[in-house]
Amino acid sequence: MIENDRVHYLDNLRALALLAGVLFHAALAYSPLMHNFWLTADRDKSVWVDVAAWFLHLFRMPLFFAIAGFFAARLVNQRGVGGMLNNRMARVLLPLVLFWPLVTAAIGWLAKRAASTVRNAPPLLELLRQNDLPSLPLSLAHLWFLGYLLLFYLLIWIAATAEWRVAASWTLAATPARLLGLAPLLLAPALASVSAPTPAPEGPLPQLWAVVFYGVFFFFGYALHWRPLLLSQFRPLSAALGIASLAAHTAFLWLLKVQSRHTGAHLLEAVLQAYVSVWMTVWCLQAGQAWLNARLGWLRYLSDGSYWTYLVHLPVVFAIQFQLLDWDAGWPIKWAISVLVTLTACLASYHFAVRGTALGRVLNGRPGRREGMAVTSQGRRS
Amino acid sequence: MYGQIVEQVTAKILAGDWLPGQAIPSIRQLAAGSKVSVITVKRAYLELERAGIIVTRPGKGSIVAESSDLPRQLALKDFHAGLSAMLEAADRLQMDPASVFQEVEKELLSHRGAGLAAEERGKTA
Amino acid sequence: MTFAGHDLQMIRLLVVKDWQVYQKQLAGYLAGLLLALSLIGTGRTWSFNAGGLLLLVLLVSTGFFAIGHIVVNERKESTLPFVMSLPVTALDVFIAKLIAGLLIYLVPFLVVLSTTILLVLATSLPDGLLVYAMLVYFFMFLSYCVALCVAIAVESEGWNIFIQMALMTMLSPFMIWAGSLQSIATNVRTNHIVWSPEVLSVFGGEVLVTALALAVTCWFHTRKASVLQSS
Amino acid sequence: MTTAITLAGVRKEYGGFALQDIDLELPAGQVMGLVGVNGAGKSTIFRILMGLIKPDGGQVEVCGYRMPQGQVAAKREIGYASDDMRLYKGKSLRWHMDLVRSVYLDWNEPYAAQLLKRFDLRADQAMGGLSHGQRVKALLLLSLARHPKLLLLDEPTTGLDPVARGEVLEAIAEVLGDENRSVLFSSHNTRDVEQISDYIAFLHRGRLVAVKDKESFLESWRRILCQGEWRDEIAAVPEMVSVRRNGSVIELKVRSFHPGLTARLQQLGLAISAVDRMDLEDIFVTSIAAGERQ
Repeated sequence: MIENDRVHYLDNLRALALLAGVLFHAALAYSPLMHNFWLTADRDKSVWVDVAAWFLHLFRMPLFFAIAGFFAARLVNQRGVGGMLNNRMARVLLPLVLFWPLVTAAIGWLAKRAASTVRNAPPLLELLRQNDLPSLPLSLAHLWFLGYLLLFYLLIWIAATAEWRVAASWTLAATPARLLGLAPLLLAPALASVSAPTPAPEGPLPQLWAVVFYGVFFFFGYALHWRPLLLSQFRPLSAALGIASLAAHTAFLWLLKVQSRHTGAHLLEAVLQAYVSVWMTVWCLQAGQAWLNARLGWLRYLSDGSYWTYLVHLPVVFAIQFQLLDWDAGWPIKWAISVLVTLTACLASYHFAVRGTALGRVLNGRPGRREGMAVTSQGRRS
Repeated sequence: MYGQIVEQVTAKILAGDWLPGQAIPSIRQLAAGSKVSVITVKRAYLELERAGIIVTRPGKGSIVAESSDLPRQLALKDFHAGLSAMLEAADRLQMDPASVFQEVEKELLSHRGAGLAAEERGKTA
Repeated sequence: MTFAGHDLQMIRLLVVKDWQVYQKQLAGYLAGLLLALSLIGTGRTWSFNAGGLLLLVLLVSTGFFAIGHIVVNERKESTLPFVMSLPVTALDVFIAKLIAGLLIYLVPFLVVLSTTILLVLATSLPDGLLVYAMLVYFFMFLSYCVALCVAIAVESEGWNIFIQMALMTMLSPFMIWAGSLQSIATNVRTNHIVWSPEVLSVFGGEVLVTALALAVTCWFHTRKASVLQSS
Repeated sequence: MTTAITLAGVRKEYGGFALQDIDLELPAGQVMGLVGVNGAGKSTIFRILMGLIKPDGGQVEVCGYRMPQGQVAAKREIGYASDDMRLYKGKSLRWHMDLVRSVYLDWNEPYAAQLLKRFDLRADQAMGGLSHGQRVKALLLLSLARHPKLLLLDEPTTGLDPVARGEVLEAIAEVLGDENRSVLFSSHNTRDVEQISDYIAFLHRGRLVAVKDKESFLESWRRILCQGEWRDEIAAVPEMVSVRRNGSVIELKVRSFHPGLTARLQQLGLAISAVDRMDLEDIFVTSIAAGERQ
């Protein structure tokens, strides 16, 4: 049914998840929680940014990994594990190798320039200015997700080679109730081992908690490919899931505000985050299947450009927000400007400089059949 | 072992499976089909050809001989084979021709009945 | 496609074959290596140490089992006649074995090596550790090469185990000795990466021994008259 | 006529074993059975033919290629399976088929599928779980499916049950249909050799005792049953290989039989009661026993 055609709702959801990343990263400058750790942290900040941004943060990457898992399964199904790996080398490893140095260099350069020009320097920039640090610590920045994707693709190869069918059968045997009720509890220890809200695992080495946490979503998506009817079983729960997630997130934020480094409270935070992640990911998937399962013109285009946009957006956001630091305006205006300018710049550059070029082919597959970043159908000719 | 092939082919012809003039399998086909070496089949075909049961034309394979009285020929061949076996045994017993005839006559008499034998003898006399 | 009388395509095929025969085990080792890396990445002292230890143990054992699997087993399990029935010369098979053996080891080895470099340079560990770590890693690589060569030349399980054990027991004396080298001892706890003549000559020695082992095995193999002598 | 195999004056010595002065020729399109007891040197001959062992002397030519120099080209034309050959335990037959297919251009997949079915093998089963018979059939499948010009089969039917033996012989016999393809196979089951081979080579203690086309080989041996007084001249008849006496009944086994021989025996005062052809098994045992006595 979906073998030879695009899975529209996942294409659309993936585009939205990646674009949500732009909104999220642009919002961090106005987050009180991140004020001390963010290069472009602004003087004007609001607790409402924390409320919204960290809610989004809890499920945008899980959702993305679930979708990536689904498309990995689709590739394995169409071309075998070797074919999947070959395809992923071109679509994931190559962009990582190409963009990581560029992004790192760009951010480093921007930060250095800002350190000498900006008057209202945020704490992190001030630190850079004072200590004259040689460079920022080695980090994959926002491209860490590519590293983890590669790791998960490798795990698929390992599992297929070693013929570990047990894990697959467990996933396939999961019922909706177990998935929503028990799976989050399994994820909680991973989240409990890091600070809340969860940091980006951007270091050069894989972080165990992130491997487990995002890996579970990835393999959930992988299993979803073989259980196409699973999502519709969640539909009756749609409203309940949304409300429960919001409630859990509120509880989480309240705990975060009142807790005093208490281990029990930290554990509870982890549990709450895990529930919100799983529930909202499932909610998004079923909502996408219900409402976005069609070829929507504007989203279609966004979906094509979303990979490129996501890869390059962070330096652009930084470049804009460094300029905005010394401007006296409210955070909503600054945020809106940084988002709009970033999206415009990224999509325009995509349209004029990437779409028809070799780079566009690397990111989106062969011309004429742009399939977003995770899917191609080279095997099919029409 | 080639004897088996000879019998097999003769039986097919006698049963009418292979008709006079019809091509029979090539040596290699028959060898592969009956899991017997080529050389064995070759020898069997030689034997069959010598007996006039099949005809081999160089380069064209073998056919069943066109003679109208093939069954009779085959029977005759059997007869001659028996005859030569008998003579071989007679040699071993060091019988002289006269006693060989005697034995044959005796056997004929008991086999076909006395009257018939007498009639035969009258004709030849 | 031939080069100097060797059928490169066949050699490639034999290497791929060995890779596939060993693939299942290799997948297990890779999974273990990923776990070890994740443990190290977690950054706590206990997990850092556990991950580091796991990394080294996996590296040593993957080498040990790679040799057992692709060299010793080929004779023990009587798959050599099958390989030799393919259109190859004994020398092609030998070259393929050498390449496959190195390749199968180099995959986990390079993972571990690059991780170590990354760790030393990117974390608070003293950068001077890099020189020492490289010396030790190349000693492990040398040990593997020698063991591989011996296994290919002798093809006996007993000798293989003996040589590998002997080389393994030499690792810690080597680590102590290398640690006592003047330029290592003075720089290992600092952020200076110093390639002194002393260190470079040890490196040179390591490279020389590796090359010698490979050369002797090659020489030995070209003189071998029969592949399946023992029946 | 071209020859598939030519061995001329081949010698090989190792351990306590010596292969001596092997002269052997297998014309193309023929099937040759190599007969001999265990340790006679059959496997050594196969290995020399495959270029796996370099002989101490003599010349070896297989499919027109000098061995062992031409072994790569020769092995492209040879399908070789031996009793001591094993496949990779952890891998499936399909994997092995793909491996062989990637080496030889003339791999015939439909024929391979047909052989799979006939041999009752499953392609996705790991080799480790196969019985001896299945393993032999798998090896044979890998050789046969690429239509090699020359099949070298070292003990292909050893240890097989009668059904599997039948299947294997049938598959080998299919090769007989093609006049360009030759087979050399060894067996200590003389019945298999007698059934499908055109030529018989008799190997004993590293020496070729006889090489002949099967029909004249079988034709040349006779078992003669007679009665009479024993005289030492009987044993001195040059064709005599074996003599057994039981009272006045004397059983003689002779080679190079000719009609004149019976007359000669009669001259020696023997009354002949039967002259029978012998089967290969009988010839085999008789000549080995005779060889031991010398």
